[in-house]
Amino acid sequence: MFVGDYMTRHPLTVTPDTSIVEVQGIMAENNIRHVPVVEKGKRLVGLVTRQNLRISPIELSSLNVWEITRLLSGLKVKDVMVRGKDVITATPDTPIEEAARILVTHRIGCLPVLEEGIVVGIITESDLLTQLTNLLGLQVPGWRATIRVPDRAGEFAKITAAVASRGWGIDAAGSLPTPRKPGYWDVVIKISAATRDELVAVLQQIEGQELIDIRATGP
Amino acid sequence: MAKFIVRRVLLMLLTMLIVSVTVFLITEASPGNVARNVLGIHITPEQEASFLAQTGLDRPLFERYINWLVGSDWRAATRIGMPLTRITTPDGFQEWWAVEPDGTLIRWKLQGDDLIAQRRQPDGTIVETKDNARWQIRDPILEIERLEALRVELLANTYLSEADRWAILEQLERILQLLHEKKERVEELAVALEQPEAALEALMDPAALRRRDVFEQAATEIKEDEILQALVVAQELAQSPEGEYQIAQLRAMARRVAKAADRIKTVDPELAQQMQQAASSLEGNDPDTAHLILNAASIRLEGFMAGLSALVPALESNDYTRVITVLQDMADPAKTPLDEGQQRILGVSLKRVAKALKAADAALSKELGRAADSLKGGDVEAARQALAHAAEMFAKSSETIVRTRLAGQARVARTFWGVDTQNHAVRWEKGSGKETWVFIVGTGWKAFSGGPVEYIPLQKGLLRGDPGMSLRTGRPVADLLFIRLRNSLVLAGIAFVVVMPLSLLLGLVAGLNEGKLLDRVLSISGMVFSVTPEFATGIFLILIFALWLRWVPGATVFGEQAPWTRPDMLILPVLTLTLVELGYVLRITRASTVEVMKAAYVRTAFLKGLPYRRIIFKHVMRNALMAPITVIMLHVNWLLGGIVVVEAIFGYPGLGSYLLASALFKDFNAIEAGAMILVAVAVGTQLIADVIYTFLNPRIRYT
Amino acid sequence: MAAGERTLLNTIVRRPSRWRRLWEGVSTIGRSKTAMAGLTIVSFWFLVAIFAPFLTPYGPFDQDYKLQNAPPSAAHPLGTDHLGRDIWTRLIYGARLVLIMLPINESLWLPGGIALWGVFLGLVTGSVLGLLGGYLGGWIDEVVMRLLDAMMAFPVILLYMIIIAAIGPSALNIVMAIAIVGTPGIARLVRSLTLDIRTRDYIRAAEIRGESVWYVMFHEILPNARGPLIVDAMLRVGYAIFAMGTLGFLGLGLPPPSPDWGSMVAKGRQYIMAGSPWAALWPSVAIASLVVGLNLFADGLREELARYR
Amino acid sequence: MQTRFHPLPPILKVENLSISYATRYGEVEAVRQVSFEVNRATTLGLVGESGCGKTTVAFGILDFLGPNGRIVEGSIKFQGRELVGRSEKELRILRGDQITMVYQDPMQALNPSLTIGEQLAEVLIVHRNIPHAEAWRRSIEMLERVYMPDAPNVMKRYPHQLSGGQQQRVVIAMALLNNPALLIMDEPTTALDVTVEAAVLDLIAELKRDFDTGIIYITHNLGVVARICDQVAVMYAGELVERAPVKELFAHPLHPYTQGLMRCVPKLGITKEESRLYPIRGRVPAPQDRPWGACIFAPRCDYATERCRNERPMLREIALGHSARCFYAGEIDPSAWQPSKEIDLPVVEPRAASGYGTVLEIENLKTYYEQPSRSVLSLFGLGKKQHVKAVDGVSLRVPRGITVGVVGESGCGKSTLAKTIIGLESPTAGVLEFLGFDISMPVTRRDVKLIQELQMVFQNPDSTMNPAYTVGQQIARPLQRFKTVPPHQVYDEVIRLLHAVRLDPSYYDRFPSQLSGGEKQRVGIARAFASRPELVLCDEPVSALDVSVQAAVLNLLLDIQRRYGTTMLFIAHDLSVVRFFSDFVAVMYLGHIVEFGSAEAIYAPPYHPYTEALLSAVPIPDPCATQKRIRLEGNVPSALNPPSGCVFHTRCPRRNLLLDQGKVCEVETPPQRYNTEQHYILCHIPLEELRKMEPVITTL
Repeated sequence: MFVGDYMTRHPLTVTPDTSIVEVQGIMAENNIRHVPVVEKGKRLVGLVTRQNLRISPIELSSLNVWEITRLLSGLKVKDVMVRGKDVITATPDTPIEEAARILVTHRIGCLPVLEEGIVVGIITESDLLTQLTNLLGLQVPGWRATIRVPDRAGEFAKITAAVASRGWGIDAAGSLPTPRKPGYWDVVIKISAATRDELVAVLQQIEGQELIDIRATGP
Repeated sequence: MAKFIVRRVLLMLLTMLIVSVTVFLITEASPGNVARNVLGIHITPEQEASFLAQTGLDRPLFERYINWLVGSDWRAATRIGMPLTRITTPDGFQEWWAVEPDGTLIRWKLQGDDLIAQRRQPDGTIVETKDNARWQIRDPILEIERLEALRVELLANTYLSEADRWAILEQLERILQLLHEKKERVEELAVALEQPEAALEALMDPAALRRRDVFEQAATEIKEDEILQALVVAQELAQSPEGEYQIAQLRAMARRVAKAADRIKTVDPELAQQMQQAASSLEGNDPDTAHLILNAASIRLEGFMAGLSALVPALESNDYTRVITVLQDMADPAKTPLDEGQQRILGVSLKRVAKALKAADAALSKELGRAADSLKGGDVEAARQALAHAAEMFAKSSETIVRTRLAGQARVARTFWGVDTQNHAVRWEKGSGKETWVFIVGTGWKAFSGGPVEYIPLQKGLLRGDPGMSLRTGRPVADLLFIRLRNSLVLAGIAFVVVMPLSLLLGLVAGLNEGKLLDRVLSISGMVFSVTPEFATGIFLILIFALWLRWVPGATVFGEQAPWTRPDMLILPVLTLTLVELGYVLRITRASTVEVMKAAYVRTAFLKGLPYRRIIFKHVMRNALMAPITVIMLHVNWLLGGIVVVEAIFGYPGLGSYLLASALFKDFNAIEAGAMILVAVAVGTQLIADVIYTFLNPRIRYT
Repeated sequence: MAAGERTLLNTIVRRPSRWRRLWEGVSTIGRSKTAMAGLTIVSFWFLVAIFAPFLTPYGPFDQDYKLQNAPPSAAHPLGTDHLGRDIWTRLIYGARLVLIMLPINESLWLPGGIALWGVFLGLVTGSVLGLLGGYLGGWIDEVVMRLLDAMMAFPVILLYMIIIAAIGPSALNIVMAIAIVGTPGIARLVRSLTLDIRTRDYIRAAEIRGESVWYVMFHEILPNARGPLIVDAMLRVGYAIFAMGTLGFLGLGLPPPSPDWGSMVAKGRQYIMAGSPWAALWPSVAIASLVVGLNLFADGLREELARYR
Repeated sequence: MQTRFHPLPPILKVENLSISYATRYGEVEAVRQVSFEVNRATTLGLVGESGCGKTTVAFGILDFLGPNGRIVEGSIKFQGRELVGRSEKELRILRGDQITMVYQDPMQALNPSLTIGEQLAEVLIVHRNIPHAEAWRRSIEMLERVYMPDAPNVMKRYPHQLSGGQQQRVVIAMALLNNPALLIMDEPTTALDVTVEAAVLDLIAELKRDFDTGIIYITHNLGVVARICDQVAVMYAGELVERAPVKELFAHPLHPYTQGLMRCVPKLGITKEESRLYPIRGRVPAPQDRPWGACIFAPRCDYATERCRNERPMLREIALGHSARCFYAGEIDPSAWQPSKEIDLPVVEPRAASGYGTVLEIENLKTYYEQPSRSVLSLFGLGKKQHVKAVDGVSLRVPRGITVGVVGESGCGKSTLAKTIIGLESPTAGVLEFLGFDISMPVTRRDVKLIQELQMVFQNPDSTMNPAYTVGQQIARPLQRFKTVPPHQVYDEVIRLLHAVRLDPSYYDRFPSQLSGGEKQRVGIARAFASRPELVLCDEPVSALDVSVQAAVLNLLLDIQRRYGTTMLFIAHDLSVVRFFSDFVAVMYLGHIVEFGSAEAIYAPPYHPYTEALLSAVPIPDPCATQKRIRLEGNVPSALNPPSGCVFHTRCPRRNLLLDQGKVCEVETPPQRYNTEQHYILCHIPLEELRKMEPVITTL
């Protein structure tokens, strides 16, 4: 689970000399919010986001409409972008959770992915959230079961053993410490090969664990 | 690669062999006669035959080719029975010598009836000794045949008195008898023959021999006659290829022509004026104009002068029958029609002849004098009668000469193979009475009764580094050839250095701009330059730069100097050569570039997003230049052709003009050597081109 | 309806007839400015050559001793040479020798000039050699190629010089020399074309019909080598004129007093520095223009043909 | 590919693209209002016959149309940004970096005088500005990525030192070096052998997955489309006539042209008795002859109405993601289609190879070529002589009246075999008898009667006819030469033959340059049959033709063969065509026939391992069919120095079926194992083992 596997390859890029009007158009048309700025050789020199393009009304209020037009048409990406050294980047071998941490801690929406200084992709909040859904198996139809287990070694193995004994496979799995209940973890598994009743029967039999929720999810 | 080069070198040798044979065959097919070219048009058949023998040209083709290729000295050495060697004297001449068993260098010459041996001492001096012991009696059977024939001639001869006839015949019979008896024992025969031959000696008249000398002297004097000289000069010029003179030669010729003009001023002022004009042309380094004028003059002179000039060799050779014929021809109005001016000139000339002959034959001289006077007085009829009379008289007075000659012939011939002083292996023969003509440097042609009768010209052969003698100059071909080659290489080299980068660049530029105006201008002007013959380009350039703008000289005159001493004279020749080649290479480069630009891999390069310059320099150029570079090398042949023409236009003393002159002269040793050099250059450059090509084109390198 | 479609299809498929193709060929030439310029020059010389006697009051050998090396005037539009002969007259009679008549001896002449005959004979021998070498291959090819290599290795001018010096400068001999010198180049061209054409399937088809070697060479291969050969021949006529001029200039051309252009230049050259350049200039211009014209024509033709291939 | 919430915009969006060229007929539109999209990690197949403007579209995307071409209208949006009207400089930055291309003929596309390494590295150096050593290293990595053996060494070689398959790998590596967003492939496998093609197609599929690259794949081969494309766009005469996902297209072709194309292609596994090929009548109109304001396909369409001829249909979506440019799309039922009377269909009945006697008898035939040695010694006739063993011990018996197909990769000796039989090459050894007469001599020394009985149809339509003569003259020549008919009847006979090959008598006076490829091939057939031969060799007669023409020519050949009762030897590399056309099939490898049998027997187990590999490589025009994936390694070994024992052992994927892991194959020549009387396999593996193999192709 590295950035390289989940990033968007061939991201749309612009050059520092692109006019911001054009960038705005590109963003709107392709419904994206972040565009890496590259120079010759796909080397990253900056990043433009929708925020960068927003011009505060105060700045404009003193200008008449012609001056605004001229100002806007003259503005280039390099005038508004986040400069290269300020752009936080990832590499294809960054783990995705690390990427997510960076996004969260810096409160930013995307990470350009660089390989030897060359932009090879971009990973955004939505890419990561997509992977969260994949992690928990939203993209496959089947049964999503939430099981609360004690924080002890070997508890997860019990679940897998129970499932495996019936010849089913776990399509996706994830676990988090139970919120507001220390000492327990909530495990989410996704199974598609069983019927609801079979699954409930098996999971309920596991000692010391509690089946909290079971529901059908899918795309 | 090794295989490739070995193969090409073998092919090159094969090609050169084929070419040398071809040139030999072509020159052999030539109807023109080298002897006439060398000796002038008035030579006698005997002189011609002798010349051909001395130069080895009478030999069969195959033998000549072998001589040329691998030399003739080894064949000559077996005849002579001694090894032969070639040395170079301190003053630069090459001499052939036979080597005696003790290592002494030896060669021979004939002085009167004596064989003289020259021995070269270690310090280079030459010691002469009589060496008559080497004479051998020729095959008696052949001698019998010859003497039988002589007997028939003796009986038929009408110029001899009966007494003389019988005296000679008597001795002849005795000699024949001795020959019949002792033909098996040659040594004895020599002793036995002494007596009858001594008797024949008595029949020979020393005075007659002396008169012979006077005749020759007279001939020499007549030859110095300016009018005749004017004719000779004119004919020399008419025959020699144009643009082939050193300045010194031109000056000397101008003096001769001027002198001749001066001499005939009183006789034929119009003609004198023309010749004066010719002389000034010669002074002004314009032999061609002079040639034209003299040609006209010689036509004017020719009618009767032909007879007069025929008189010279006839007198020279003591050929009384021919002297008679010439005189009779002059007397015959049908054979020598004369207009008024010509009568006057002939009168003056005959006077001169009469004066020259006075010492030798007073009566004859007087009669000729009378003819001259009559001509002066305008009485052509009387003159003709006098001439006819002179012919008659001359016939009578030649009896002693005839007797002396026949007595000389009635002896048994001796023979000897050796090396002469003219670098031939020679078989001398004395006593057969046969006259042989020998060309002696500084003297000219001389007839000898008894002398060399068979020649093997000595040469080492091309394969051993000896291209032979030039017939035109009488010097070894190699001497001049390499100087001329150097001059041509200078010219071609400069042109090449100018042409190559420029034309490749322009061609590339034109090709990259295919279809645009720049391309049109470049390729059409390139085409115009490349297809306009060099001489036309040269003429245009001379008109513009030499005549109109007067920036540079319109001709090159180097004399013996190296061409780079006068760079201003090189400008026009180089420019002419450059323009022609430039257009050609430009066109090839353009075509090749256009083709490469259409190649799929150039499309690939564009679609790889490479910058234009990188595409041109990395992808296009190497592939586009592959064709032109090899084609240029193949084009060296054309370049050589251009050089010949350019050298002819500007009178540049290069290999091309040398070859042209040699070709016109049929100086085939020079042609062969030149052809070999040119072919070696052409094939050699092709080989280089192929090697370059393999390095440019990796496909060939690895397959 | 089906029939209607057929005709529609036929109109699409219908291609021009033979005449139409010829006309297209001619109009192709017309499209090329280069070719037209060349054609104009060449036609000019052909026309003056054909109508030479009607275009001048003089004969080519008429001399006027009073007017030597005269500059252009009304009587002599291009001036006179050193013997007082009219240069224009000699030029147009010279064009006859080049283009329309080949004198065999004093009374007999063949139609077609020296240059044309030379190239034609070269074409015949070159084609035969090239076809033999290219089609039969093997040792025949090897022999032919070695022979041609040797001839090609011979500097052209030297070959001319030796041939003419050897067989003497007459019109027929110059034709021979041009043919001999041209042969290797033509043979190589034909050979390379043959090598290409002989890989085609229709040659296979003829071979498996058991056709004779001669049939394949002359009926199957040669007609398809026509196009490049014609263009090449045109260029070669240019080179032949070039060569004729050069030979004349070097004193190896037609014996005087023939109005040979090259010899005219050679004679006229002697009077350039004396201030009368006309006798050298005009024949130079004539040769240059005719050769350039032929090349322009051939080039334009080749380009137009290549463009729509 | 992982799934996403938000669908990403397409990499390339082409809308209403029209491209025209300036020609002698004026401005001619080669591509007219083409629209399509290419998504990430998907392959769009651009299909159509030659001359339909596929390549023009490809070059149009890169605006590389040459001096006389230009984009008339339309938009090309690459990653949301308009490409039309961009400056050359901006395009240059995109080319080779974001958009790359792979070409049909890799040999031509690589610069012959630069090493592979230089050509690869410069892409990186120019677009990435990195040092040479670094670029070199990355190029090697990329070569390894495309499974190029011995990559570091390949970098130092020149293009001509690589085989065709390797060259194509280099070109693909070059295209992928900069990790492009869009890859355009213009018939990248057309020039390759079927086995190499299969490997390259596998590679392309893998790379698409790994690089998330959008691919435009241009081809005329429906089998290739079925194998690797996700989306298909069908082009006809410069227009896009149908667009659909691949399975949808093959299952429900909507446009009559697409339907017609599918009917033209022989299906592997179906014999001529079971199936028919229905050619589309007419031919693709030249760009200058295309009608405006009408359906462009109307002249060739069986469903065309007055409306089609007067109004131009627009591309409209019929089903989800499935569009067609036809007024009646969706209404036409392909299964109800009936061939129109204008198409000639041969009557085919099954035939057995017995009873009629033998026409051609080949026994242990060997044809070797001498190869000059490279050493200096060879100049003097010394040195060891080497032989190319093009045909090395072939035995074959061709019974009267049937068709024997010969298949194999290029270089397997099938053409040499044909040349030897026809007499263009002399056999080195062996027996060659035709109608009982010895014909092991060159054609020139054969009896004219025998020559007449043995004729040939050639591959390349452009060179099959002599451009200097008219059609009539060329057909008449064999008639005159063999005196098939009296001289005064030659003209009538030529007309009769023209009729036989479905050509109008007006063709008599036409020159080859006025004919299309299919028409030339028809004339070639008429010429071959003019002498009424007993045996006709067909050397790849349809491989250079478009599918619809191919179908027509195949039908014609079948028809003529039936009428004249001619025996045929049919040489081809396309297994489906051979299967369709032949009664018996011989599979050749390196000068040997490794398997021989009736067509049905060859295409079902037991297989020779080579046959099996060939079959698994054939692209099948059916995206739902499954095919075993057997790939041969390496290249065909040189015939100069063929492997010992079984010639196939160096590449045999089945050697492990033997107990000793195939040691015996390296030493001993394999035995002929007879499956049935008329089916043998040349292999060490026992027939029982071979019979256990599963069929290569299973159709759902």
